[in-house]
This record gives sequence, structure tokens and C-alpha cells, in this order.
Amino acid sequence: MIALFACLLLLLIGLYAVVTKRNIIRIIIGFSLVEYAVNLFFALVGFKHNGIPPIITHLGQSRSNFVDPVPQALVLTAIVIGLATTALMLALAMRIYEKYRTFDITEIRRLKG
Amino acid sequence: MIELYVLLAAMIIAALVAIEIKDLLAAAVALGIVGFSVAIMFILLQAPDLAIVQIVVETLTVVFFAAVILRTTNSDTTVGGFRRELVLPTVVYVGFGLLFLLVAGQAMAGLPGFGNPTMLVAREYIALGLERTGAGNVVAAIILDFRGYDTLGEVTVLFTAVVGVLTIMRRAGRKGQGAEGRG
Amino acid sequence: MDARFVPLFVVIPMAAAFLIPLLAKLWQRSADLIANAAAAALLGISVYGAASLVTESQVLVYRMGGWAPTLGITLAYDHLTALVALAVNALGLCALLFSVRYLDHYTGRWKFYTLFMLILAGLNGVTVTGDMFNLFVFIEIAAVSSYALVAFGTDFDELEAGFKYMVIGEIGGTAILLAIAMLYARASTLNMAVVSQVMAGFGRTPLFWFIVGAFLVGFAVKMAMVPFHAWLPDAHPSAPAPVSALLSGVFIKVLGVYAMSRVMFNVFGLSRANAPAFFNLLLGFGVVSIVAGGLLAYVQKDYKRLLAYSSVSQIGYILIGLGIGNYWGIVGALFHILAHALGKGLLFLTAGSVEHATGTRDLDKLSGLEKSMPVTAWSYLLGSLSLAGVPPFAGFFSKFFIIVGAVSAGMYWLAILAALFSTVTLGYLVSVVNRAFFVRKDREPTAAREVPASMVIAMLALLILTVALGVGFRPVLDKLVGPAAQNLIQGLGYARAILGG
Amino acid sequence: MRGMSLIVQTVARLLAGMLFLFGTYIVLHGHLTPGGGFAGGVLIAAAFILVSLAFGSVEQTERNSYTLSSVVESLGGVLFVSLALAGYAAGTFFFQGAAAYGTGTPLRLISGGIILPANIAIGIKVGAGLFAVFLALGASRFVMKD
Repeated sequence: MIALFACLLLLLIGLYAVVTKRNIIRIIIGFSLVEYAVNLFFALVGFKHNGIPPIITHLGQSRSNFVDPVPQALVLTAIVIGLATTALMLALAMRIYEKYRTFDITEIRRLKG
Repeated sequence: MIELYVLLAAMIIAALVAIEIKDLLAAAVALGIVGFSVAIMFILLQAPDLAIVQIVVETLTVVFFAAVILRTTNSDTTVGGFRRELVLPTVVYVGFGLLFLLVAGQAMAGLPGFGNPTMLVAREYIALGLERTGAGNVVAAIILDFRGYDTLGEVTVLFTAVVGVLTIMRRAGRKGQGAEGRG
Repeated sequence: MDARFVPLFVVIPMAAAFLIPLLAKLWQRSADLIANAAAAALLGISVYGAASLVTESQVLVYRMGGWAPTLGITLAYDHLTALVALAVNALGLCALLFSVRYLDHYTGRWKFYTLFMLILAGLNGVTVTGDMFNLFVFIEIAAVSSYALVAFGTDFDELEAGFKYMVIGEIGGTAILLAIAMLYARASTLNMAVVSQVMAGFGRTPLFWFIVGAFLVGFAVKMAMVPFHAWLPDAHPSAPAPVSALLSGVFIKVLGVYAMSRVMFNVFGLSRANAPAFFNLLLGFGVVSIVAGGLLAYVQKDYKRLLAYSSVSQIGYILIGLGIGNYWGIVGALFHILAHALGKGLLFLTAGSVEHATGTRDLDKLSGLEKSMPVTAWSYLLGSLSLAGVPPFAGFFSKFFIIVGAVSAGMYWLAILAALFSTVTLGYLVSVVNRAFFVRKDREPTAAREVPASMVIAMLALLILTVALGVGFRPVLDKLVGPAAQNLIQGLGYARAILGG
Repeated sequence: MRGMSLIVQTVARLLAGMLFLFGTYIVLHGHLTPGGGFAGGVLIAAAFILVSLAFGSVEQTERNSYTLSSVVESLGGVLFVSLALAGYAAGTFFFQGAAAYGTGTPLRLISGGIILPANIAIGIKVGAGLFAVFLALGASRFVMKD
């Protein structure tokens, strides 16, 4: 239970950076933290006390104390999606820097409303 | 499970460093520390598949961050020092965070206890995985056979991001538009 | 009836997206062909699917890989799916046809088409899926490609709007993932039908409401309801016009409204009778969206920005329709999904053709375009009449049904507000006609030529559909929208229909 | 970008070979051991990234490898979709797994039905795609041509 709370705390730290920081790279870092927190939360959900990895290495092996494999499969997908979004955000950040010569969003804001 | 909590504490400290340190490259490295701690955590959680993917993804993430930061700038002029305009948002945010933790705590009381997953479908996957798909790795059986359609989606998201990066890095978006502002 | 056609909704655009980069290396213009052919095929199967549902009227279930519902991913195709798929693919085809010449201004033609096909794949995937996690994956496909397309012009505003949109949108996506994690922890399964049965056994605990809340935040960001709308007025105008049409016309409705209603009604079994607070919340958000979006639209000087704020306002109508929660309210909301998709898509295409012809979208710089661009001007006028709810166009019927729903639920103030703000809608939409299309006293008409034939055809097609939907509302209502509303109202009955028996 | 010193280059060449080999191993054994197409694909991308960092590159080679990697990526995608479609076209289900491809001998390399070929397709796609992203984000100062 404490582990799940620690995860949510990590999520809040990342969200804090996204909400209050003004540097674009810092916002992306905060967003990555949020992502890690959610992935870890999902992985913790499948943990089983005294469990072993869900991999069958020899026939006739006992499978009763395998940990839950489903969250692992889903988090795998989520990690890849996270990498994809981070790469795209970085590309946007780099082009913004090339145009505006700064990462500070208060100097960038040209759009109104 | 004491090592789990030690790692979580280390992660939170590294996360705080990552969002507060002035040098962006150092912040990216701190982010890397968090990511690698997550990978170790996955090993502790008996998820070797996740650990491998997390390690390679984290390496690549730090490489991407470093590539961008080295091509632009690593000094962040917006952090450090006391800023009056940040006081109110921070207080509001801390309030929101406490409220969120309180509500989430209430909600999580309804979850099955930590370490005792229900495993409704998981049991079937474990029982049928080897016989029906022929794969010894149950996680691989799920991601590429039982739920292969998800993986098709996942690969497509990555493809989308690659095409997106190539799109955004074009020299000029419109014809006849100069390469202004570039150096 | 055979459900074998259902995976084609995803396979066709995905295969097209993978093929375009390959073939465009050999022949530049092949991208135009592949993309339009794929969109036409998608529209074909949507029409085929809707037609066969109308004759046989049952839920079609497709099992991916042949696995039974708990093990594998199932796709489900019912009237609601058919309705949304028709809206997506009709608008998709028109927008692609419009793009062929519109893209003459831009570089990177094949990248545009690849990303556009990926958006269509994501939207269709969200529409047909019957699995919680699969929903998230396809939401991300659609969202990630839309971030790149918003920044497609790579100019100052576009990059900035793209980044802002991406950060806010991804926070929404992460909220949905967190909700799914919590849901899996409790229900321990992912198939929507099975989840709904398992969750029904646990009752309305704090956990239940936490999951509902996290989903609501995620979908609220995707549908841009006030106060989660901050990204939309920047993102939609920045995208190329065909993409704006798709984003405002169907994107926010599929990722936001459709996904939300599917999850809330069919998975969590919420209805006005058993969760009045949730539905009142939707009503509240809807009213705020209508008022704020409508008033902000009034003060805009940018053609597309005005239309974007109007989308926020129109999403509010759909929300109050859902929030009323009775048959007529939901019918009105679903009818408005169709009417607004066609109408707003048409208006954004006219914005694109004005920009194509004159090079600006600043309403203060335009004048007298009716003379030089009659088709665009008349398309705009009729489209805006439809959106504002003037009979006999499609938008009239959706607002009429919503008002009928409000009155029959005894919410007279809501009926009055909906009627009142449809005149506000008419006001700001027609102000564009005054400013851009009629000759102003103090100013010479802007020099322009009507846009090329393919763009004209795309606009006329949408115009004809809008008119047809209004004039022929009766069969659409009886055969498609009515049963689709029943799909939502049945709530947990959805699980029985999917799992059979 | 300038290349690095001779020592770095030699070590990088050795390491890149090993990384590539290890990546291939992980791709091929995804159905038996941890890892799979994605992890292996990233390692393959890392091998290429290492070489391009150590040796530096001239604009022309970079452009060529960018074009090549984006083509290979699409090929990987097409391969994956056609694997999924094979069962559908043959009259069974989309994404038909072992029932169409056979399970092979359990716990041997040739087993797991669709999983092994799918891992290979993903490995190709991910390796090429991420290398293209690296080139776009980080290599030298060239800017993508259309």
C-alpha cells in the first residue's frame, strides 16, 4: 500500500513540474516522471508475494505462484507509447528553440487566450 | 521488501533533483536515475520483460534528451531563487496534491491487498499460454498472441511518432518559406 | 450476419499508412491516390456495415485471433459504432479530397497523408474496440498523429500550439491509463463486457467513483469541455484546414464524447436514475461550455479561431443532451454528433479555401468574397444555418430533440438556454458572412479566385450531406440514431449483447 | 559531426557488433526468455547510434541512412500487418496465432506460432524507426529534406 502511495507521490512531483515550470525541457522531464509513476503503479498491481516471473523454462513446471502477467504485457505497451510521445515532444521542443532561441514559455507565448 | 521502499525513496529524491536542478543535462541524468530505479523495481516485482525494455528505453530517452540539450542549451534561467509569483500556485498545488492523495487513499482501500492480485484472466493465460500458443514466456504469449492487436497498435504509435518527428524536423513547412530563425 | 468486415476499419488505414512512405519514394503523387482510395474504401465499409445493421439489427462481435472474450480482444459493432464510423469516414474522405490541392502550399506531402491515415486508423479503432486497454492504445494513435499534424506548418504559432496541445492532451491520456490500471486492479479483466459484469458486483464504492473521475478527466481533456478546453482554440486553427475539419468535426467527439459515453453508460452502467450527481455534473459542464464557447467565439477576428470556439460551444450541446439522460436527450446528442461533424467540417473546409485563395484568415482583412468565390460563400452560409439550428437543416433537428428531451425531463430552464444560445450561434457564424463574404462599405472586395474543382467537390459533398440529413431526418432517426440511443440506454445490457445470452 | 579518436572508433566498432548480435538474440528468443522484438530492436538501433556517434558522418551518408531507415521501418510495419492479415486472408481470424502457424516444439527456438515472426518484424521496425528519430534529433546540423 505504501508503495502505491509513493507512486502517486512521484506522479504528483512530475505533474508539479508540468504545471508550474516554465522551461520546455523541464516540462517534458516532468511529463516523463508522470509516465514512469503510472507505469510503476500498473506493474505494482500485478505483484504477488513470493511470486516468480511468468516464464516457463521446463515442461511440467509448477505455475501456481507466477505473478500476474497481464499488467506486465500492458505496461510494456505503455512504456513504448511513452517513449514515442517523449520523442515527439523533444522534436517539438527543438524546433521551438530554433524558432524562438529560448526554452522559456513566458517568452514564447504568442498565442492569445 | 525493504529494498522496494529504499528504491522508491531514492526515486522520489532523484525526481525532485530532476525538476529543480539548474543544469538541464544534469536534470536529464537525474531523470535517467529515476528510470533505471524503475527498471530495478521491475526486477524486484518479478517482471524481467519490463526490466529489459525499461533499461533500453531509458538509455534511449537519455540519449534523446542529451542530443536535444547538446544541440540547444543546457542552462535553465527560469529556476532557482525565490520567486514571489510561484508561491500561490505552489500552495494551491500542494493543497490539490494532499486532496488527491486523500481521495486516492480512500479509493485504494477498495483494491485487493498489495501482493494478492485477483488474477481472473491471468490464471487462464498462465494455464493456457504454453499449450495454446507454444510460447514459454507467458508475457510474450499475451502481447503477441492473445492481445496481439494491442501490439499492432503499439507499433503503430511508435511509427506515428517517428513520422511525426520527421514531419516536425522539416526545414520549412510551407513552400517558399525561408529557413528563418535557424542557426 | 458475418462480422468479418469489422477489423477492416482498422486494417485499411493502417496498411495505407505503412505503404504510403514506401510507394511515395517511387512516385510522389501515389500518396494522394492511396490515401483517397483507402478513405473511399473505409466509407464503403461504413455504409455497408450500417446498411446490414439496419436490415438485421443485432450487435456484431469479432474475436481477434479467435480468442474468447475474456482471453482476447473483441471488436464490437452496434448502431452507435455504425453512426460514429459513418461520421468519421464521410468527413475523412471529403477532407482528403480537399487536401489534394490544398497541400500545394505545403511541403512533406506523403508525411501529411501518412499521419492523416493514422488519425483515421486511431478514430476507427476507438470506434470499433470492445476492450479497455485497446481503447487507450487507439486513443494514443489518434492523439499522437494529431499532435504532429497540428504542428505540420512548423511555423511559430503552429509549433507552440502543437506543444501546448501535446502536453495537455498527454496528461489526459495518462489520466485514462491510470484509470485503466485501477480498473484492472479491481476487475482483473479488460474486456468491456466482462468488466461491466464484474464491476457491477462490487457496488458504488469510493474506488468506483475514483475510476469514473479519472476517466472523466481524461475524456474531458480530449473533448475540450470547459474548463479543459485551453488547447483547442490554439490547436484547431493551427492545423491545415482539412485536419482542422477532422479534429473539430469528429476527433473530439470520438475520443471524448463517444469513448466517454461508451465507458460511462455501457461499462459502468451509469444512468440518470442511479447516478443523478454524475449527470448533473455533465449538465453543468455542458452549460458552461455552451456559454463560454459561444461568447468567446463572438470576439474572434481569426476565421478558424472563431470556428474553434464554436466547437467548444457545440460540444456543450452534446453534453447537455447526454446529461439530460432520457431517450430524446441522447437522441439529440447523437444526432448532433452527425450534424456537427458534417456542418463544422464544411465550415472548416470553407476556411481552408478562403485561406487558399487569399492567403489570410484575418476577418478584418477580408471583404466581398461572395462575388469571386460563390460556392465557398454559399457553402459557408448554408453550413452555418445548419449549425445554428435553422430548419430544415440537420442542426435544427438535433437541437430540437435536445429541447424535447429537456422539456420532457422537466428542465425548462435548460430548454430555454439551448434555444437562446442557438441564436447566439447564428449571430457569430453569420457575422463571418457579413465580414468576409459581403462587400463592406469602407473596403474594396478582396481579390480572389474560386478554388480548384476537387476542393469545390469536397465542400459540395458535405453540403449535400448536411441538407440530406436534415430533409431526410426521419429514416436516419428511426434506423440509426434511435437504436444507437437505445444502445446507450440499455447500460449493462450491452454486456449481455456482446457475450451472448 | 567530427568523428572521435581511433581508440574510441575501434572500441565502438567492437561494441556495436556485440550489441547488434545481442539485439538479434533477444529478438529471436522473445517467446522463450524475457525481452522480445521491442527490446531487441532498441538494442539494434543503439548499435547504429554508437557507430554514427563514434565515426561522425558527412551529410550525404546521414541523408542516405535516414532515407534507408525510414524505408526499412515501413517495410517492418508492412510485414507485421501482413502477418496479422495472413490468418484473415486464409479464412480464419485476424491475428490468428498458433492455430494457423502451428505451435512447434514447446520451449525450442522454432515454436510459438506467430510470436517469432512477429518479433522479427517488430525488431526490424523498431530498430530502423528509432535510428531515424536519433538522426532527426541529434546527428549533425543537417535539416531534413522533404
